[in-house]
Amino acid sequence: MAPIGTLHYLVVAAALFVLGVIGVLTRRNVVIVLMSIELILNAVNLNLVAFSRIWGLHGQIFAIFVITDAAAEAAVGLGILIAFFRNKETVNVDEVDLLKW
Amino acid sequence: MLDYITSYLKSDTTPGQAGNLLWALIYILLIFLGLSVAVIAMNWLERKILAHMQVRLGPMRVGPHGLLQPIADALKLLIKEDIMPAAADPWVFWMAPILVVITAFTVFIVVPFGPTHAVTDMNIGVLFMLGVSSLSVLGIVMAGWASNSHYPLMGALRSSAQMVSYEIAMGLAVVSAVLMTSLNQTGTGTLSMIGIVQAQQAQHIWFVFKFFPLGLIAFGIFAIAMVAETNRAPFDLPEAESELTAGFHTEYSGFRWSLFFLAEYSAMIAVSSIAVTLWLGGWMRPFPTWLSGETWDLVFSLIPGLTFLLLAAIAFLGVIRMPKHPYFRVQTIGLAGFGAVLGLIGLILLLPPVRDRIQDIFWFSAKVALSMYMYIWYRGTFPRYRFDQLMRVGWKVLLPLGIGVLILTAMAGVWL
Amino acid sequence: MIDRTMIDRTVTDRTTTDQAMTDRTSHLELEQHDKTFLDSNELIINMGPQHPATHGVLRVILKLDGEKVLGTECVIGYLHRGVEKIAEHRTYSMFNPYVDRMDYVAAVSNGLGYCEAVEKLLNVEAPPRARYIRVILTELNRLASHMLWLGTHALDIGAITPLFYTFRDREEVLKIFEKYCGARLTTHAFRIGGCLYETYEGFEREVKKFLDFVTPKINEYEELLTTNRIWVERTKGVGKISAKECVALGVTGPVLRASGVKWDLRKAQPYAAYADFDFEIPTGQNGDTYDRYLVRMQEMRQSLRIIDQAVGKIPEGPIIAKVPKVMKPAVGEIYHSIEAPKGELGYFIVSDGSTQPYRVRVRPPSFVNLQALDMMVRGALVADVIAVIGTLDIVLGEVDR
Amino acid sequence: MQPVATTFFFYFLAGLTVLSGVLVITRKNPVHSALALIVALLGQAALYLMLYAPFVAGVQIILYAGGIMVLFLFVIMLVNIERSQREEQFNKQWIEGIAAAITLGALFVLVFAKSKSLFPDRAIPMPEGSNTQQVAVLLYGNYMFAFEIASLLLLVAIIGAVVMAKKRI
Repeated sequence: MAPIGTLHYLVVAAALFVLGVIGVLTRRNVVIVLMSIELILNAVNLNLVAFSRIWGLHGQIFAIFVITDAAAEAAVGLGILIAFFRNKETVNVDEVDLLKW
Repeated sequence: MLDYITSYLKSDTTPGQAGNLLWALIYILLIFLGLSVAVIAMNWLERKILAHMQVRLGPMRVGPHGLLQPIADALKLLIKEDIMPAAADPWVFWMAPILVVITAFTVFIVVPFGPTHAVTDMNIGVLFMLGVSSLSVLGIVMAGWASNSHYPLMGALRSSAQMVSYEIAMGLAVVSAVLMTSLNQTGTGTLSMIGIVQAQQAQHIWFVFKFFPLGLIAFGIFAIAMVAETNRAPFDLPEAESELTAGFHTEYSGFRWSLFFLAEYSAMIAVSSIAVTLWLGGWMRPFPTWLSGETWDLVFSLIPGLTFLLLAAIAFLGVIRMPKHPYFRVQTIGLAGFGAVLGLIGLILLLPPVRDRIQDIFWFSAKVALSMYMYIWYRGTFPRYRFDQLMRVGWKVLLPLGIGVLILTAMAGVWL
Repeated sequence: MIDRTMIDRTVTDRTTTDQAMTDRTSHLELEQHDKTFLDSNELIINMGPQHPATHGVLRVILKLDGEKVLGTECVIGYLHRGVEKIAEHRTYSMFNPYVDRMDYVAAVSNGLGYCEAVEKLLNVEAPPRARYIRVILTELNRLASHMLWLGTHALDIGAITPLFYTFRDREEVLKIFEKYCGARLTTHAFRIGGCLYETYEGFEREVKKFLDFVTPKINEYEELLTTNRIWVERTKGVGKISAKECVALGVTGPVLRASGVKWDLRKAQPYAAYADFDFEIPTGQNGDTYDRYLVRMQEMRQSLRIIDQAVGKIPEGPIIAKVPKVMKPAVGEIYHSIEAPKGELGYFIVSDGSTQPYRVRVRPPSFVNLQALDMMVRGALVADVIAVIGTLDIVLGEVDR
Repeated sequence: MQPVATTFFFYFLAGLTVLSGVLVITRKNPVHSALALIVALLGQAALYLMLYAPFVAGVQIILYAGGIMVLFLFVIMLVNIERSQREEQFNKQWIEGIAAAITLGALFVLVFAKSKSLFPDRAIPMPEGSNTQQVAVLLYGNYMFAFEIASLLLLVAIIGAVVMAKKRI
């Protein structure tokens, strides 16, 4: 087997990214859609860290910022989810069809 | 092959850093065994100490002074029927205790029992310990949810909120200790557990006393937060017996329940080891600079052996006070044997070659044991907090205090 | 024969609650339980009948919003033995042991109330010596009951140690009971007309010794709890009930006194020999759990004071009055109540002239006090429910009878 | 430190991560999805360790697995999952979704195949022992401004979450 290089990690990241996109596009449950977004963010992170093996530490710094961003996104996203669930008693994205209720 | 085994003995790093898998495995095995024995001993000690605080005797029937009680309990739990609620989620129900145990044991990879007595030394040691121990909340949440029952669910919700809240205060206290590792503008700090103790060694001070009273306050914050993090009294709301029957492990029984028990005690030992490493000088003996010199070194190196001899003496005192009735003969012999084993260990620890090697481990364990005694003491003394009060303590007292201490420590580090 | 409607009316008159209370104590709407946590009327939890903190077999249905209590409903009767019905088929003296089984932690008080009620019905009076012995034993029993309350209440709030301290000291009371009448818990200490047993040799000395023993112990409990920060935080402002609400609900005993009403039947309508003794009625102001705790601690001290006064001057004389072997009270009814450790314990006995009572109705303090639970815990947290159940000091044997 | 059995560990962890990713988007029960996601995140943390990025790995464990995922599980427990489980799990645009994903994947493969020169198989020496210190120097040096902005972002997120989730403010 070939020694493990950057390309290997990039392929894993690409696979995760594609899985995340499929999840976002096809699932109805908001919670799982949010989790798919986390998957996408993680794929990006893996890319960044893999590249930081070549170009220096800046990729890792960026990955840390992405994790921060993911935390913020999860908090707000889940807050919206709770507000949504309280009003409509559903967690399906395709029933979010009103801007105001 | 022989070279591979012996080569590590000459090196002065941890097996993980030396890349010696064999010795790393041996260390892991030793820690696992030691931890299991510690948990068993803790079980007995907690019941005995608590009992004596509460004017009763505690276990007295199984073995002399109930010494075999934990073993009997473990056997009972192992052969008990393993009940799973019909509506439970079997997979998650199964995984929860295993996850909790794994996280509780994994943290011990980086715990430094001595300058070289750790499985490995990580660059991110403290971060690793906090991170992995924070994973145990997942196990608790899983257990509460998978039981599909109201009381466990409430316990799980309480515990997730509680542990996430106290982790923040805990983290702030840890960061202020890590700041202390970089001294006088020149040195860079470290997150490595061994590095932190070495920094205390180099600065000739335990971090509790550094920048007095900043170190003490940070240690106090950590000492409170760690009790909350391990769900022990007075913060034992997730398993509050009088409110939620047993909280998240209400539906667990037998072997799986004993896994939770094991995890709780090893988590207690784990957070105590973090506290000892960060603030109480890790493996260093008391007063390394004040009472320095050959003589004091000798005196302090004799203490481990003498401690065991003292325990043996207590055991023999128990033998003498045992009723002289044929009914108690087996118990008397058992206690005498136990005392003899303790005495033998004490004598072995007094031998010069053993004495020097074992000292670090002894002082580390002694400090952890002190912290464990505090746990038991809290449990015997305090009533339980209510949930809103718990949150108030976490967010309105410990968090601002932690931020203040952190800022002041940073200032002190720069200017002092 | 007596008109039954008259009896029913009398009974219902005493238990009618204030009209203003009814809307606050309305029943839960238990139908909508498929909703989730996030909506306001949400989680329904059964606390009990098998629960470590409901003092036996009380079942409280809690309606929760997260941790907040929206309402409660007590389901009682798991320990119902039909004591009042049994009375209708026993003679007056045969029924005496049964009352011990109601409030089993204060059996002596129960017996005292019943014996005095029947004595009133028979128009006999217990001799002074018997009345002094009754006072001493009843006050000892009040101590034992309060100690048990303190231990379990502290245990509910999470302090496990006081339980063992109080049980250690309660044991001394039980030893005195055992020596006096052979039983520890359900003592059946008194008989109609006085006492059956003369005090044993050294009774007074042992009671004195007990007083010296227990006074520092009560200080010890107070040391452990009264200024304990967590204890104060857990109890202050929890389960508040005002004097007006207490009166409206018929709540009596330490709960009433803690909300500021100076009402103690020992003073208000002295029975036994209480008129001879000098003691105070401790009261609180806020009517919260902490005040109830303080009031009960003070009551323990006052009990010690009463015992101390009584034990020195037990008069000589007979211990039982002349009571016919076959008791046939005249047709009529009587209500007699005493201050039991938990509140007003009343016996309403209707006689139709035969050897057996026509009807016995007990007014158990725990049962009436339990009514206040829902009012006291609305809007509080789950942990407060536990604290309030503890502070009401209920005994399920008495609630369910 | 000499890496041990790198190839095996890489394939093991990569397989675990991708498999968990598949489970995340296919499970009916959101709790199972969340647990699978935790496994994926932990696998990724291990991959970071293999890439000599221990600090990122630690942050990944402590923040993602210990923080964000607990939040997810908390919310899943709060909302009624039993009913949503009985409903249709996938919406009707799964064909479009898969198509888009396949296109994206093909794009990635194309990029990787065409531009191998962009990522030469070299690795700058990165001493694991001082990774944290180097990250710290960069984070509080070059990226100071970004760091402060991130703190502002978190503040906004906290307020936003409270505003969204609280019944009455």
